[in-house]
Amino acid sequence: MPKKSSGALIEFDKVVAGYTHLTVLNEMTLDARKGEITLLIGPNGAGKSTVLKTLFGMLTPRSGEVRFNGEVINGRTPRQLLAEGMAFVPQGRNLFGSLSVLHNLELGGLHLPKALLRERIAEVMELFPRLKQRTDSRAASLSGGEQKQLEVGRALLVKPEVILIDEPSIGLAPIIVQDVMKLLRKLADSGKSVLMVEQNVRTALKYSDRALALEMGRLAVDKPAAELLDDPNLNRLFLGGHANK
Amino acid sequence: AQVVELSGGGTAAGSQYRNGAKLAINEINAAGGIMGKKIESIEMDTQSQPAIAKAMTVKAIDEKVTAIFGPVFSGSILVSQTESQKANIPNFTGGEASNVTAQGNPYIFRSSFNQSMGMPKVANYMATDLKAKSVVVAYVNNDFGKGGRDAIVKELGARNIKVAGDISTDPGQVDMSSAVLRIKQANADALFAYLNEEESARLLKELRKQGYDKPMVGETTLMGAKVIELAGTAANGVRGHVGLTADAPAFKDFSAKYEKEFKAKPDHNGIKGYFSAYMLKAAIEKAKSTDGKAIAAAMKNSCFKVKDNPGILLDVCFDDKGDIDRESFLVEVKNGKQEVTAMLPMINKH
Amino acid sequence: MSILSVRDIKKIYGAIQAVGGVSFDVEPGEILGVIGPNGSGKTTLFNSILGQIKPDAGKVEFEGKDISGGSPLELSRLGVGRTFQNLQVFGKLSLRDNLILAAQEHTGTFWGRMFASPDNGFADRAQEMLDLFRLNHVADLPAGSLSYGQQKLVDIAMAFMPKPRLVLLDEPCAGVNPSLVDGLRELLVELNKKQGGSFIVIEHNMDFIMKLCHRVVCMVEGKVLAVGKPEEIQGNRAVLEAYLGN
Amino acid sequence: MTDFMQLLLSGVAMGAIYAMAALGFTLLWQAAGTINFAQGEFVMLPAFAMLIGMSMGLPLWASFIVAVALSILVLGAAFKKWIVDPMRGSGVVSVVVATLGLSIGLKSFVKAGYSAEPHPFPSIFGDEVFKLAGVTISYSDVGALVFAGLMVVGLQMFLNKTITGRAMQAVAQNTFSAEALGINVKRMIFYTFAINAILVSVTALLITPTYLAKFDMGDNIGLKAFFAAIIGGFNNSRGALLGGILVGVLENLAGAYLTPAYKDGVALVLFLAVILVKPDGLLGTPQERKV
Amino acid sequence: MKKTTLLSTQHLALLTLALLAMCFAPALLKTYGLYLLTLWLVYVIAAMGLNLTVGYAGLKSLCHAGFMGVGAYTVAIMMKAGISFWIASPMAIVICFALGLVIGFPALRVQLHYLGFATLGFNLLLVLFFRNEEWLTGGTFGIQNIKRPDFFGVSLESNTSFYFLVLAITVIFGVLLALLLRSPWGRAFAALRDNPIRAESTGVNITAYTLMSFAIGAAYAGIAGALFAPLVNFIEPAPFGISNSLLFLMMVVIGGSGRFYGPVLGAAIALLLPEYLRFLKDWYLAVFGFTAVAMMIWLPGGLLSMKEAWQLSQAKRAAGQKQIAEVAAAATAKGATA
Ligand SMILES: Nc1ncnc2c1ncn2[C@@H]1O[C@H](COP(=O)(O)OP(=O)(O)OP(=O)(O)O)[C@@H](O)[C@H]1O
Ligand SMILES: Nc1ncnc2c1ncn2[C@@H]1O[C@H](COP(=O)(O)OP(=O)(O)OP(=O)(O)O)[C@@H](O)[C@H]1O
Ligand SMILES: [Mg+2]
Ligand SMILES: [Mg+2]
Repeated sequence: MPKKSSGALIEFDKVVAGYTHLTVLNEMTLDARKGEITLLIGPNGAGKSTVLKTLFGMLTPRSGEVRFNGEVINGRTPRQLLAEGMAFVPQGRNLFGSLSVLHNLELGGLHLPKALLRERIAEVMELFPRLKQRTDSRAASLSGGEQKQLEVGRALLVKPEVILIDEPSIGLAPIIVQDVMKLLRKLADSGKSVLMVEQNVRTALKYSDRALALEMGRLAVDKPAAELLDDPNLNRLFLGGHANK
Repeated sequence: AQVVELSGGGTAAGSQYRNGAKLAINEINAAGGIMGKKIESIEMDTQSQPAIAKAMTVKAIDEKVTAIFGPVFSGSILVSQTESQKANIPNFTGGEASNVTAQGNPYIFRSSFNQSMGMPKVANYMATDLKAKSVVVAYVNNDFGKGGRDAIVKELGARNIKVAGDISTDPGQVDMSSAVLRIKQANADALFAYLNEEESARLLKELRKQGYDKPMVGETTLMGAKVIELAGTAANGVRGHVGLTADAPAFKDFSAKYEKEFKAKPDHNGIKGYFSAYMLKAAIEKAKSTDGKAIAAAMKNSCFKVKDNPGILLDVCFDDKGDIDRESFLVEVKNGKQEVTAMLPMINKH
Repeated sequence: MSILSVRDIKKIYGAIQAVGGVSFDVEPGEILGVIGPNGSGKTTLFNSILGQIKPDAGKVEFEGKDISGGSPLELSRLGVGRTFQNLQVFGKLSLRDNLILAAQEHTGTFWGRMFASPDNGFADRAQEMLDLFRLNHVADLPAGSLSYGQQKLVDIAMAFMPKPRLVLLDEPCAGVNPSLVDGLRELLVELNKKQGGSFIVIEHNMDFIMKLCHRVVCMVEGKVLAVGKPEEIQGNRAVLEAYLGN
Repeated sequence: MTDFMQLLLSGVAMGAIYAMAALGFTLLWQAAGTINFAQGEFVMLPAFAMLIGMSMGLPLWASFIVAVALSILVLGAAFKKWIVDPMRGSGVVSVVVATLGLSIGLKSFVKAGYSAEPHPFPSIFGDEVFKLAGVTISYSDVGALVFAGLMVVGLQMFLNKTITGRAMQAVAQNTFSAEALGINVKRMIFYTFAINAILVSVTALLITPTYLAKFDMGDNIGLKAFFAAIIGGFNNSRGALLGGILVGVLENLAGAYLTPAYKDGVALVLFLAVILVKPDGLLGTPQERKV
Repeated sequence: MKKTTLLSTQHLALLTLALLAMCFAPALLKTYGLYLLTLWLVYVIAAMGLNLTVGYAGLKSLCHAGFMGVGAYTVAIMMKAGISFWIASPMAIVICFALGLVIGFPALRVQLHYLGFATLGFNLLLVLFFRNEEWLTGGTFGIQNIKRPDFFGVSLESNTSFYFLVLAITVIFGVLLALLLRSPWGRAFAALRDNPIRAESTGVNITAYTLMSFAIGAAYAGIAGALFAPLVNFIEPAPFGISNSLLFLMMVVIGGSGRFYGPVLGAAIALLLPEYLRFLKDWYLAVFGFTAVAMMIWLPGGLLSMKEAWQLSQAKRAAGQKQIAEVAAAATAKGATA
């Protein structure tokens, strides 16, 4: 099996992974580079979220290698990866419902020094004014979009080296989507890396460096984002049928 | 076989009974058994549930036992005695409820007084010794307490003593303050309390706390060793009638042996178990047979003397229903000890 | 007569006025869009109309019948379907069962269903939906194990199973692949044309809303900021500022 | 009137006891999302540990310290490791049944291994009583109330005002995100059970003089404590105190002025009244928004 | 619903075999064994009912022993009054059904442990009623000498004939339950368990189904009680207390809640395992308790989940899936129901 490292930040080398009764990723090979926003797109059920979960140690690959900074990270736990500067914003609901907005944010930055944490929380509140208005409300009482804002804000608190973010635009108003994208862009420009899954493809492509399209657990397209945006076949990529037979 | 409560609500009583019987059986076997044969004993837990008691009884019968000891709880006996009756197997019980022997079962034998026989003695005591004109009755709301309450109320009525209050408590009740309050409010000449040991101890403590100063009278379970241990000084001054007490001279030896063996003081249930085993021995020896019919016949309407059968501890007589008669005691708790103040003779002259 | 008429709905949570007096009508065969910033009260409005929560004030009429205070159950029986912003599927049931379930209570009687055939006659319709949403290959998996987008599609399919006359969709496109978003739009248009079904759609996907809807309501801070044709709303300065950005 | 005050007071003292036991339930619910049907037995075990300690000649306070240490080890660490950890993610009902089995097991274990009989237990406050306006009060009544109050306030502060306390709640509400945020889930769960172990030890120390050390002493405590916890509000520690005292007082009043036969039903009737009017309990926060 | 046939051939064969074995069992057993077998069947009927309420409809009911008590007392009291068992037992079912409707009401307000304790409380009330209303229930003395019924003139007094009566009733009620679960009702119950909010907005009358699941479950307990009374010949409040309600829950969950044969196995474990452990003397209940804990740890989904649990562990090994993904799945499932 070839074990040549391309020098990319994140690499999947013929990774096979999936769930109890189902293999989702079939010898998936892909990579993401430092200082870039890498966009993962594909039909529903193609395995995009599975890629992120595998990367973040929530699924262990059955075969193949996952590398981070050139190091094989198969089998590491989320805690270890967090310590190495990776952060993950999963799809779906991931808040502590009966804790307040402020306390949810605090728990996102448990390991930051107190003063810094306060500063970062203030920054997040600035970015999402809606959260500021609801500082002391229980997270569960927020609207769908407010909850998403809180989740994204919570992950950004620690300014991770690599952020894995699964469909941040779900439920967000267009203005906020723009804000989040701009923020991610700013992070990438400052040398951090972003691996993003999005269905809101046209908007996301505008802010991304590279686009990877998945289809049935395989990498179908790997192109610079700008190129793909102009590709007349863009739509075809989404018609790619079912993830698994 | 011993079919007794080793778990569930009747655990404490059942364990005592079992221990007592075990002690006796070991002694008998050590001394060569009955008519030269060793006794084999099986222990079965009824979980204090009649349905299981029944299962255990039929299991014992399936295994062709000579006699069955227990259960102690009246409800369970009612079920198990129909089975043992069908199989012609003598059944010794520790239960006191009147209805146990009212079924006309020729194979049931008590090891303690029927409540309707013990209560007259208590009532007499309250009427003559205490000269009480009114009595407040506190009882535990289970078959044991309820049966005792019904019996005493009847006896008090017969002696023209007013029942000034009728207070029920729950099995396992922890807080006795409302019960004690009601007792005080009844303002009777004396209190008659008929509860299980644990609850008796709590009641006595609460009576002491609230400064109750009238005579406190009870039966076996109000002044047993366990109650005194649990209630401490609050038990002082309690008096009443007991059928069996580990503190009476006749039981001193037994007490010592029991404590040595089980690291705990025996109570009346322990004595009952011990007595039952020796009683069986006496009956078999009298009948010269291990056949159930013969054993039962040997016991009905007959008396057994301690001088012939030391293990039975006191002279006893059975009537035709299986009710037991023997001497009993008036006792009072003084300085944390039960003292026997008087011996009461058997009710009927046999 | 309008199919749905909403009058002065109010809902207050402590210090927050989630919905502050919203009124509008939906004409038969109309597709109405509802847009607005996060937390502007859109979902709360839906929940108030559908009886999922009890509004503090207001009146709702469906086909001329007062349904204020009605339960979600009654509305469903009357022919009003809905989808949810958050995933709401029957996670342990198979996808097919999810679909059948969504329709089975709409025919026969309560006691009759005790003796009815297991699928109550909806197997074919369920199959139709599975084909339509390209979910055939996962039809017998528990719905809880599907991907986010797939679950979202199940939710939408469920709303259409009993052939409702009015459907309230809460962000149907969120997390759904763009190709299916187009398909969904075509489906809605077709249902609307053929069967005259009416829809109210909450969406943050402007492309979808503007192409699909006959009329759009923009809410801000629990109040209606603007109502009008998609073009009008798109050009409305206030809407641009509060919601769309540029 | 004196009678009434006497009842009220005894009720409050009893209620404080219920509250202490209820506190454990609310803790495990808030911080571990678990319901422990063996909580009564968790109180019984330290009681016996202290009893054994004293029978070996240790003074009460030393036995208490030993009991606390043992509790943390057995009811904290071992319970977490062997029961809670393997059962994470298997649903509340399975955990409930496991703790039911544990309750049967522990009871029978103590019965078979120690004794089936009740044993007296000394009170740290002694047996003395004093009179106030005609009402007899014992020092242990007052002590129980004070301790219960302190424990409730302490726990409430810890859970809501410290970041560790909130992290513990976070773990109970959403283990997945807690893990994704780098919260040390296992440690938080251990804290929860260790605190519970201390709680039950203190409870045992305070209530055993009244309840008596007996293998099945947990039955009664467990049930009443549950009702108390729900009446007060399961997701609020202060609720446990309020609920406990309400149950204690009303039980006493019903026992004295209504019918003692249905005294045990009082907690239940109160409970039903509360959940029908305010399903989250008197002090509980409302449920989360549903859709 | 993929299956078109009612039962697979394999299933049918096993079932026939089991039934045959049950028919020949009395020939091989002594009184004790037969009694235990009959008691087990009675518990199976009750546990099947609870499985409907708890396992299929997801409502945590802890009043089952209480319902069984109502059934038992109904039959006992009516038979004492000279009314035939064949009238008394349908009455027991009807009364329990009605009581189930009443006790189901809190389930419309509260869920999960709240509901569990509301129903536990009802059980407590029922026991207090049995104990205190002596005029009707015999109070703590109970009701004695309950006769076993005749069947068209044939006495079922003997242990064997009564066993066959109970067996026949168990099979009939088992089949009825299976049919119910196959009908749209079965799916509606599952919807109730999975996501009541979604269920209501798809037209599922959650009020009606909640109450029915309670009432039908209670009716099963009622018939179990109606058989229990003549089986033991004696009833008193104790067997209908909360500890037995908890034991019923244990049966359902240990066997496999929401699985048809779960209660059959669960009742066997809860009733027969302690019997087999009796050779341990004083320790047998302790061992039983700890065994139950171990079983739940090993198979949280109940014994019948053994096959799946094994497949799962194999598949998991193959897929290299971690615990945490399970947690994630659980979280999404919870998110979907919350
Ligand atoms: N927890 C799970 N258990 C079992 N199967 C799962 C689980 N999660 C996802 N799957 C399956 O794995 C496949 C890929 O899912 P994944 O979530 O990676 O898709 P996705 O590309 O993120 O889709 P979407 O755009 O809808 O979010 C799907 O077919 C889905 O059914
Ligand atoms: N149960 C509740 N308790 C407290 N506040 C609530 C509750 N439900 C909604 N809110 C508040 O009401 C406001 C409106 O919420 P709603 O969900 O209707 O917004 P929305 O327009 O649907 O937003 P989004 O686009 O983000 O979904 C929000 O600020 C929300 O926090
Ligand atoms: Mg995804
Ligand atoms: Mg919304």
